[in-house]
Amino acid sequence: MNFFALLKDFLLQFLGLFKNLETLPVECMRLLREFLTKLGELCGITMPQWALDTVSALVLIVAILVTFLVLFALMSVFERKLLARAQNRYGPNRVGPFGLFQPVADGIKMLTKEDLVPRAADKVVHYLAPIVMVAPALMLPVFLPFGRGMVAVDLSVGILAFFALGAGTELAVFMAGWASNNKYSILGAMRAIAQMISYELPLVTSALVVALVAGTLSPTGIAEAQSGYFCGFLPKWFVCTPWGFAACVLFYIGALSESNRCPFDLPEGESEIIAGHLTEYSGFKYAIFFMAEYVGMFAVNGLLVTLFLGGYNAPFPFLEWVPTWCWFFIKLWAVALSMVWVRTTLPRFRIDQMMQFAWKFLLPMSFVTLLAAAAWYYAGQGPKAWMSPAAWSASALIVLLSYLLLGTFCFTRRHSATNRRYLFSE
Amino acid sequence: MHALFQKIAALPWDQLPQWLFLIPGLLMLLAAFAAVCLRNLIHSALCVVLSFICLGVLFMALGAEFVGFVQLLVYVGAVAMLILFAILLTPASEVQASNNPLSNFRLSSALHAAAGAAVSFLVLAGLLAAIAFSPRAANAELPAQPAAAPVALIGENLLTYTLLPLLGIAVLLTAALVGAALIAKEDSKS
Amino acid sequence: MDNIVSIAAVLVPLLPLLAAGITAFLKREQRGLSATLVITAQAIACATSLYLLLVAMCEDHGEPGIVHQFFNFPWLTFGNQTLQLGLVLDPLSAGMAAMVSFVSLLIFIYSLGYMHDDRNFTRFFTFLGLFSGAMLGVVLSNSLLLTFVAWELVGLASYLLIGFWFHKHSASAAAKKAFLTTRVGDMGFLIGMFWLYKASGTLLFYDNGAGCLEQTALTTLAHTLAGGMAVSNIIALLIFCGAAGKSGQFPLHVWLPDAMEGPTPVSALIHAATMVAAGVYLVARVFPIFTATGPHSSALVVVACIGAFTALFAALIAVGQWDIKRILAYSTVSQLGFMMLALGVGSVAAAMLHLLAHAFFKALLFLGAGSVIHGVHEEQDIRNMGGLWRKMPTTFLTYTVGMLALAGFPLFFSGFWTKDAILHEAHLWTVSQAPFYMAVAAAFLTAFYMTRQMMYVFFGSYRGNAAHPHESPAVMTVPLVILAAAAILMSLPATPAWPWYEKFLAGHAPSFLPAALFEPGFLQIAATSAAIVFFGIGLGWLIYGRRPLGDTDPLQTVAAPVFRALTNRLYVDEIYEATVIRGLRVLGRVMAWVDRQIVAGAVRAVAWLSFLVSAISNGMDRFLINFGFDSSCNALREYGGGIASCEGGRVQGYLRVLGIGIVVLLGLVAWLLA
Amino acid sequence: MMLQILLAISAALFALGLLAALTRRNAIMVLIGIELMLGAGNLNFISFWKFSAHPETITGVMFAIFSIAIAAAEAAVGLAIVIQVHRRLHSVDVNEANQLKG
Repeated sequence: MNFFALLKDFLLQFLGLFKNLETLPVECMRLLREFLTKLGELCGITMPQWALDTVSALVLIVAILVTFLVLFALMSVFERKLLARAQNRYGPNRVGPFGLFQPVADGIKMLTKEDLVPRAADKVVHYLAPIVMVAPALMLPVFLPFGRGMVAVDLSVGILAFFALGAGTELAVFMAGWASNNKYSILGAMRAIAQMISYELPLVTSALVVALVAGTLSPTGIAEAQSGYFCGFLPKWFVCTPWGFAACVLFYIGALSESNRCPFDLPEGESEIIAGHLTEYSGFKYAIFFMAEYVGMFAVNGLLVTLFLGGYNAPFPFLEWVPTWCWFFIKLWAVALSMVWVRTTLPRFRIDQMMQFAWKFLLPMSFVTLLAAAAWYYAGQGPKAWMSPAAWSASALIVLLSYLLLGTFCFTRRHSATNRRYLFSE
Repeated sequence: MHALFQKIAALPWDQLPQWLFLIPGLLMLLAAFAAVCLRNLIHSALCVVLSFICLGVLFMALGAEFVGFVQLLVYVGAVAMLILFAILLTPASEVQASNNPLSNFRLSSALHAAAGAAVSFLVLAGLLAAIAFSPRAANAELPAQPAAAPVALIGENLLTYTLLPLLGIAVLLTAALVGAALIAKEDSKS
Repeated sequence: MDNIVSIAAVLVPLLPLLAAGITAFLKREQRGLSATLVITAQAIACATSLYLLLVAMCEDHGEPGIVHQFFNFPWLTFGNQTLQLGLVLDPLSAGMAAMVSFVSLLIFIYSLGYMHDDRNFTRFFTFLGLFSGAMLGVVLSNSLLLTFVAWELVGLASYLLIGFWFHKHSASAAAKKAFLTTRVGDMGFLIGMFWLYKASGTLLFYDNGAGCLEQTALTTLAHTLAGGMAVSNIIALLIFCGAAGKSGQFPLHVWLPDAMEGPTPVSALIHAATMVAAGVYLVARVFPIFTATGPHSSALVVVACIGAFTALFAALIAVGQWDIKRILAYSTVSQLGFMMLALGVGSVAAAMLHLLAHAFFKALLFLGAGSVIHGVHEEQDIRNMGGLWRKMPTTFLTYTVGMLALAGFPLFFSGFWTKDAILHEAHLWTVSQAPFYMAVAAAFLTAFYMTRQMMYVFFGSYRGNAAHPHESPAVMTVPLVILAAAAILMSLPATPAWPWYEKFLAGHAPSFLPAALFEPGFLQIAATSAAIVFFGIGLGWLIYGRRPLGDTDPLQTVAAPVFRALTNRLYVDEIYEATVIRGLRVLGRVMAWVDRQIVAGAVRAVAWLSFLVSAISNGMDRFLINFGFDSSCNALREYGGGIASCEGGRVQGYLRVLGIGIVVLLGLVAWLLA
Repeated sequence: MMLQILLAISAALFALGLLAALTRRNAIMVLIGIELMLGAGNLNFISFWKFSAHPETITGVMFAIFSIAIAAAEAAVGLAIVIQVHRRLHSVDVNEANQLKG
């Protein structure tokens, strides 16, 4: 058997894989490993396991990188177009069909721009900041299950790992802000870090709610826990439960804030502090920040989909013919576009309002959802809770009551404009 | 050339993964050393963060994924941020113009540093000697069952054998939170 | 008792007490609130006690005999003994409770008008509530202990109310006198109670056969002898001491006339209608102990004699009094004597009937007197009144009803029938006829002094200094009218033709016996009684009604020394002053001397001794302990300074030492292992 | 051999932490040194756990988790104290804060 025969054989096998779209990506990886083993045999060596692992890991990395970079590119153009539609404009429409190649043009523009580094900046840190920013962001998607059996790193502590890596963003923001040696940059960085720390707590707590009920920290396990239907056809997604709905809303708000999107884009609020920690960045470094932000947003949205929206599961039994990974990306896009919708709709928060909202409403509310989930779990005796009226009513009651109470106490205007404090802006 | 290739191929490559921990370990030491030596506080702090990250990775490499990620989450996400904030909130925190005449005297300062270095070197030497001469450390073998700490087991342990310490930690963390907020609060009169 | 009844029984005394408790915390200005509270509570208590009366009346059908419903609860446990308190509902307590709460209610309402201008209106109502609650407690109690507690509370309320105008020296003195005099009697009561507990092992009256008024205990009491006397008689006499103190019987009567220093509603309520009757009620309550050794036990004889003597004695004094309220007070003492006489001759029914009737008409008289006093601007001397019947017609009419009832005017007034019953019983007493004659004399005197008072107050011409005597407001006259009606109506259950109350007390169904009216024994007594009443009134009219009255009594001209003695209350107070009080004073002096010379000397000796000890200890302290302590402290300070210099506050220094310590420790471990 | 290397790394990290705590005058650096020493301790726990005869009783891991929690609390309180000291003395030199010396 020579090399070309082997190649032809495997190409045929590869084409054969398209008969079953559901398992296509997984089978591709299997085929790749088989091909490599055969190739080694052809050359007279047995492929060591670690070598196979390394190669397939590299391929996986490339695949995920490409996927998310494409998502980023599409998102940037879709967002601009949607914003334009909301503002009664056309948006990008010159490059390619419907302006779809706009990201390419943008990328070329960014690459060819001059890379400015201020003289007073701490050069090393200034240089490292975008890297520290983008590295964890690109690492985040590997923990997400894109489809049934499709997860790059199936960690039993996946959710913890997700948040642990996500914490690196704060560091990068700090580095960028401090290294720029510019007061707007440092103020923006401080704001951003304050905001991230504040919103990370409800974010993590609402994710914990799901872990509590699903009984696992593994994203795959959580997605699997949401497969199946109750009453025969209704999706068993956690967002359909009272506590899950509350936690999902909290997580969504936290995700908006973590990815610095409107109405939480204070760190980059142009009208207040120019562009915050990005002020002194230009050219490709700026593009990297931008990319990291978008990839991070997609990753957090992917986690939201996994945690609350049933992950890769189809919503109804009659839609199960659509491959699971398609469902994941459909949901991902739905959430991402809803964020654009929010961006076009809501004005920016004032910083004191934002902090109050996080500490006085989101955090207690997320603790309450924890309680409600526990009530659900124990009133409904674990997995049977879906059919237990006691579980539904108990958790709904807890969530509703505390929402009303907290809402009443937090949003009454006790300190009106007279007592404003602008943190990090004076 | 061929012999070299053969020699390299004959190395116990399948044992390679279990020695990979040396990379984060040595990087950690390097970063820690840089942190001790660098004069710029922010640089020091960033090096320490790198050291912490490497420590977390080291934990993961040793099979304790949970602890590794907790290390990342707590140290990189929280402690590092605290340190950086503290550095920014105490401007001119680099010791330059101190009121203490003794510390302005270079010789005293140098003596101070030298004494510290000597003591830490002594400690290092003592520890290394102890490690080198300890028969138990030399003869330790990896257990047949590779060590693993699944989350479920940790959770079970937390709520059974170590329930009391867990409660204690809960109280401690609450007290620390409140206490830290109280201590760092500005005095009303100032 | 079933649940509802026991709750009702508890409520009756508790409500006024509660109201008093709340009122005690009100401010002086909250007059309306306090009065409303107390009167409402009293009204509810009155309604409840009427309900209780109804319950008691409906209970006794079927089997003959008295039904005692009771409700006991443990109060105090020491060792294996439990002191129980309780409430009892039987015809005796039900009737008494209804009367007390009803009269109290009327008098509370009357007080609204009478005390209207007083600064301490709120305090007055507090005391009234306290009194009412305590009195109802005495009435409903099923335990001699609870009776005693309530009894003392009643005494306290009486003290507080007599001394209500404590800024008046005479009032505070009268209060003290009342309190101390009744204490003398209560001492006997207390000892009797202890003895009863020792002898019978229980203080409960009724306890399903185990109570001290039930057959088992009574037999034991009757057959235990102490100093040749049956214990039951001794205990009965001791308890009678208390009763005599409260009811103003002869040796202890001195406080009652002085108690008239209190506000008139108080005199009416406490010192005429209810509290002074408590003694009579107590004797009636523990009557089984009195009769444990038979219907003519020595205790009963004593009671009868003292009662008859008191009746005559007080009636005599009343003739010589000038104060409108004092006359009534002595009349009260005299009437209480009548009641005691009835008890002594063995008729509880007659005594209780007279008690109830007397409560109404004496309350009426006192309130009428209050109205008169109010009308002539706080004048109490009857010489300064006269001709008031035109000025105060309502008061006059109701007062006349009361006077006729008290005097025992035949047929239409309750006093006639009840007094008649007592005379009848006394006449039938086989031990002696002396009490009967004394009672007849007292009845005559009663009619006489009441006529005297009427003449002085309402007839003739006005002799007072106050400008315009006037009628009292409706809030005062309406209770008068109600009480007058009651004084007449009370004759209904008292006639021998329809002895409803007597049967009720005995637990029999009532019967209508018109024939009893025409029994020769009754007719004889009734005729006698009517004759002496007519004689008394006629004599009174002859002496006082036919000529204008002045400052000197017509009797004074006839027999001046006798009248002087009467005016001075037959010198009883002076005798007490000379004997008891002086003796006490001497005893006090002796005690003071003992205290000063002997006890104080001992104290001084102890003081000197401790001074000596402390001086020695001081020396030890200074020369032994301080020396050592000081020197060691100095040494500590010296060396401590040296050590402290190591603690330079340099954290890194400490850390350095710590590092060296680790190394040394490592070396040590290595050396030990090697 | 592997355990010895791990322990040597841990010892070196400890010594570096001690060096930072002993030679740097800035209180924040002293705290950082202490954190490093705590990290070294955790590394020891994990290493000994990995080489223990019964790794399924995850004692070392539990120790490390608790130690991290305590370290976090310590860092929070320590830095709060540093900030307050700076507010009082306008310096974070550990040798300046010696007003309680004997």
